[in-house]
Amino acid sequence: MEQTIEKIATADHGHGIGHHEEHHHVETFINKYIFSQDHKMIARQFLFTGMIWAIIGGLFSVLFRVQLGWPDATFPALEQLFGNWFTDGKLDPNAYYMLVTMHGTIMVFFVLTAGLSGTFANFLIPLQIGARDMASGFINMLSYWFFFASSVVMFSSFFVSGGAASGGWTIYPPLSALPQASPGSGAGMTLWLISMTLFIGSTLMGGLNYVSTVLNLRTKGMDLFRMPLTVWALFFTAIIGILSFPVLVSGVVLLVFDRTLGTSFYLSDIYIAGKALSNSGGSPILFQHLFWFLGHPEVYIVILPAMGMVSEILATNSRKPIFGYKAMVFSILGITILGFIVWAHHMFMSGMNPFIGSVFTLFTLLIAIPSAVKVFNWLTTLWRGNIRLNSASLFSIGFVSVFISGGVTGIWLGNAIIDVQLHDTYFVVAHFHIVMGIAAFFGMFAGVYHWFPKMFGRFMNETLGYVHFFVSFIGSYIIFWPMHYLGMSGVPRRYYSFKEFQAFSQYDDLNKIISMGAIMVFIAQLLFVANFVYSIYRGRKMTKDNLNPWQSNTLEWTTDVEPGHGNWKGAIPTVYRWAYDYSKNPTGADFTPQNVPLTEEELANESKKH
Amino acid sequence: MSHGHILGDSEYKSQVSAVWKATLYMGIITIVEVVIALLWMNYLADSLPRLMLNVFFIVASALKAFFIIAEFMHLKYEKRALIISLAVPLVFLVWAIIAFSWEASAWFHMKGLVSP
Amino acid sequence: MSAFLLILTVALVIIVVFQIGKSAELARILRGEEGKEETNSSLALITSVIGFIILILSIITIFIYKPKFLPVSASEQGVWIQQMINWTMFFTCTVYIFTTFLLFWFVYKYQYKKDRKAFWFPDDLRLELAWTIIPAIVLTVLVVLGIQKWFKVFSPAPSDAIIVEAIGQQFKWNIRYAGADKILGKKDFSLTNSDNELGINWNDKNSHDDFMADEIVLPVNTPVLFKLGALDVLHNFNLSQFRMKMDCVPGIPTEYWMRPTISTDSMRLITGNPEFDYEVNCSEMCGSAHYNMRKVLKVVSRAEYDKWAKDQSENHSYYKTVVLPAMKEKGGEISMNTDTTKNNIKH
Amino acid sequence: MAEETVLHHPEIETGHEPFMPADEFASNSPMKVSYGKMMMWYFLLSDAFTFSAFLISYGAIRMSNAWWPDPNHVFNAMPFMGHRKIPLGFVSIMTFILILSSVAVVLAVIEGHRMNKKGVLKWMLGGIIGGAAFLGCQAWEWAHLIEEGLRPFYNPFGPDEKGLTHLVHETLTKSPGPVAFGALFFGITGFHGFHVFTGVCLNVWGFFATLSGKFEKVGHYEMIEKLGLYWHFVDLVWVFVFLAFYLL
Repeated sequence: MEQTIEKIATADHGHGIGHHEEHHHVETFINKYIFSQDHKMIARQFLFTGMIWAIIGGLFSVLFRVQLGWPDATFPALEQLFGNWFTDGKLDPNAYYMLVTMHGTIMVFFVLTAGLSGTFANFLIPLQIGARDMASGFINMLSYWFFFASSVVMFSSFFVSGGAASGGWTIYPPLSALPQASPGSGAGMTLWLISMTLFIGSTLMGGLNYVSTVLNLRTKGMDLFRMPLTVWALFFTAIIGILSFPVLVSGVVLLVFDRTLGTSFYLSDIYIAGKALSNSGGSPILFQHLFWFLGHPEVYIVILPAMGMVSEILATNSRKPIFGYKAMVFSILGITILGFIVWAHHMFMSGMNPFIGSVFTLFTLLIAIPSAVKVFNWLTTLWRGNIRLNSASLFSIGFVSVFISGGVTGIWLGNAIIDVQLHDTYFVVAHFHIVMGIAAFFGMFAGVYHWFPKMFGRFMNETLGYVHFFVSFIGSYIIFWPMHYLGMSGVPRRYYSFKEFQAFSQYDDLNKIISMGAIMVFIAQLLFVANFVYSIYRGRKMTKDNLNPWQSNTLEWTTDVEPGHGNWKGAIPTVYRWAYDYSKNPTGADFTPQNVPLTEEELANESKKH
Repeated sequence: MSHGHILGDSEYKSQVSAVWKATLYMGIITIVEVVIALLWMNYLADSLPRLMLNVFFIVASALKAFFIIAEFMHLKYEKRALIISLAVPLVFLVWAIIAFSWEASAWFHMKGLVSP
Repeated sequence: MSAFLLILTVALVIIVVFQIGKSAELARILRGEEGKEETNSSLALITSVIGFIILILSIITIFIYKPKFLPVSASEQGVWIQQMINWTMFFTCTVYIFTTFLLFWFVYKYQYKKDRKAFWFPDDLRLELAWTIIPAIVLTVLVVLGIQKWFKVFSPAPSDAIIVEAIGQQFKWNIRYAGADKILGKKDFSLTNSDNELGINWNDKNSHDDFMADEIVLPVNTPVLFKLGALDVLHNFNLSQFRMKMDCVPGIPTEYWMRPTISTDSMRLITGNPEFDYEVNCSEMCGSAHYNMRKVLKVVSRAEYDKWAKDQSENHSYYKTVVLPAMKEKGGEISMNTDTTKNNIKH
Repeated sequence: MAEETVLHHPEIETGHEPFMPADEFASNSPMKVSYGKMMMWYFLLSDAFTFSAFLISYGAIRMSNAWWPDPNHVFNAMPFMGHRKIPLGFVSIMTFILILSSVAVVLAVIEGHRMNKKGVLKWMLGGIIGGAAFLGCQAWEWAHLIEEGLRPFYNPFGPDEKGLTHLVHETLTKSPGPVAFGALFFGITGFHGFHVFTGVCLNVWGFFATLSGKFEKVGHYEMIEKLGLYWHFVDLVWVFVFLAFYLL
């Protein structure tokens, strides 16, 4: 409360308000760019940090793809660059597992959770619902700095002896609990756990802020059912984060105890390195349950914001209202609820009770229904539209395509019986990379291209955007489509080399194609980063007479080119309609922003309805 | 609850008495719980199934939890929307409890497969 | 030096594309409104062409790579799984082709035209109901079929099943057969030490004819029950050609049964590969040599198996070949602590 | 979720300031609570999930073990009572202490609504003393169990011949009872104790902030309400910890 008033006074130079014993803060470099409480600056901080992590995570994937694609070749150049991860020009198995683990951790948590929903929830929620800022700017700031601290801890884990965590991003004990089981389960694992605890703190603070902002700070007329779908999606994302991450806290705390105090939560009857341990009575499967209670909702944390943004961008660029707005909202709600009750479908083959497995199969396949509704609604939104193609809408269309391709294989894996064959094969890798990796990234790119002018007051280079899209789109299919075939051939994931096995060693061609695709896509992402950084400083400027470059209906385009802290200079616009009045009037303008009052004709129609 | 509003005397009295009443109930429930636990331990262990006792304990605790949430945390007097938004997520926990206990009994059964 | 060259090459590629992109962008802006529609139209064409190429290639390559997929299932259970996959494949491929086709067709068909107005179509209850209910029906079918088969696979093993114990350890498999009496000797973790890594209770007479095998040998058409466990971390006992997979969990024994139907020799004929062998691999991340946990599995005729098993049990039982000599060497003082009742009291 | 969406906003219409304090938007809130209280509520919901995960894990481990120590035999000591066995006696006292301290904080909140600074101070002090007393009791209980040999990695409470809980005094390398018992007890009561400790610290801060007249100046005691919510939550968790460890 106090902070809000302070914050308000900070931003609002000169406008008198009720409680004004407050003083005008001077905007210094530190409180404007570093310890900023402005949601837009925090969003940019999340975006930059997320991008740096994405480059690191992507680079890791290139490194281990090099090993998988050319298992017999040596790469002295990589050894020069990455030192002790390579011996004699070949990736070390331990380093390989470390890279795989960190690629997963970084991408899932740091890029697609913090980088995606951290960026866009911060940026879009206040701007699109018509609020001056988040409910609590201070907690919002803390949320970023917890994330930053967590990043620093995770980054430092690359440099400890034994390297970073290497037990897979799911850190299943006992592998992660016993330092003698793997070099990465030593100090690296400890830092992983610390980093993740800080990260959960960050998500929690962010999530509480997003939820209370959406509920309490909407401008006049902004009913819940007038909110853009982005806000709905980010709202539910925040709810999922609030409810699922705490369970990971419990799981992580118990794992820390097992590692440090010799407790027996997850350990029982273990004989390792020639010694029988005294732990007994724990259950390794318990950790898997706790982990996936978070882990499954986590994939919706990753995909929902992308869905929201894509809905918004598709509607804007096809100049049509999103089809079935309420169905879209309820399908997000449905996905949220189902997301919490299906976690164990990751564990069908973990020794879980087969009876309970069947219940989880049932719940899991139910998720296909809201997902299908969303896909059909997007298609209908495009149908008979007037589709403008730019980088943002291309990535949105790409999103729908990969979401279909990755979504249908979910029906395979969700069915426990098929999972017997496909569990832990490349089929799984293909499925989740397409449906939550590539799709979420495409949503993120669409969002960046679409809101870049709002974030930085300049445009990105569209032509490079097209190149970025086409290479990424084709590349994604080159990388991940063949993985289905590997999976159907039984090739297991997380293998450093397939040479030992007759059955798995005959796919050199596919692995090479996949690796080349990965390198190509990675370079395309570097191009995007170059475009991004260049455009911040030298991109085409957004001008004052064209504040709404995409002719969009939502409120963020009613602000200045680069809105200051507080977003609107004058009064906050009042909202009279939902966010999707595109091409409503067959003769008039093809869009009607939310802050335009209803016409008399519309009023008459409204009253007729009631 | 708006801030400008200052409690009147009658409101104040009724609120304070509601709090004490809830305290009294909770105290009674706790005493009954402990007494029954001791009775069961000393006299009833053979005649009453343990399950019945456990159900009683769970119900009694839920009742105590209700008093804390409703009276002490004042939730009873808040908007229904808030109550629902807090209660609905707890359904996930119910499913979690069912699933985890189901699993635990399976582990128990599986361990029995090798232990003599 | 080579590292420097590598970075330089990547940077150069990016810079070249970047420069081209910059000038193309400039040209595009100079052409103004008219250019916009033209760009839009060519983008629509490129996108939908790429989309269709992906769609077609993704379907065609399935047939190209199908011969490389797992050969026909070598177990009865695997055949059920394969049926389920076929059903699911039929439905999902239909949906995939249909929706992807529509998506890229719409992109081309409804591309931006200056004087076209999009069709105001915010909702339609019947349509929405249709695509809620149709997937629901299809999924019901898949769930029912799937769960039925799931329970068939996880039914209790037949009583005539051969029992094989597989214990995962970093980074090898310990295979124990029940021997002539068809009963595995009891194990107790408190007996585990470096002489007896599996913690087998040698006081249990059933354990004396148990034997440890270097390769798994199974008779064809006889059910086999795998009792799985792990000593250190999680492993996964994966028989990909049999479509079988189950985690090995330290502290919690798991099991899985199946009926092999194709012998190694027949499979060699089917695959046309005279070197073919069934292989066991580990499918659960278990440490740095996770990718090396290989064990060969042979499916032979019943007679061959019986002969092999008899020989192993009589002449190569673990107790006879390893434990007894060790006991003699130590003067019969190998620790045989049998007081295990304390820790195993049941409810 | 949207229980009722407010279509007309009389308050906002009259609010002419371009920068509206967040609370004036509360008329737009379907919950009709300030954002601060809402954040506290949802934080508590989130924390409830953490505790539930702990307790569910406890349940799962307990159910998958063949034998579990009987709380009536484990928790039967009382300070100043020598070797007299009073099952559940001490922990009942702890429960009462925590409930009473919760009551004190509720009364402080109510006094806050009357803008009665002295009343708030009096009852906050009561709440703080209760919390500190609870922590003291817990420390004693921990110390006592540690003295009996309970450790996170060792559990001296094993079954005797009849399967009844029996404290084994000699130190064995292998626990007589399920090892996880000690770990779970220290882990979960410790996590709860940590919450109590945080709560006491926050309440002390609230006390001094009240003393300095901070809330009087602001015009309301909402901060005390938020502290109260947290404090009651700690009490609430105790109800379930009590249930899981001492009753069932």
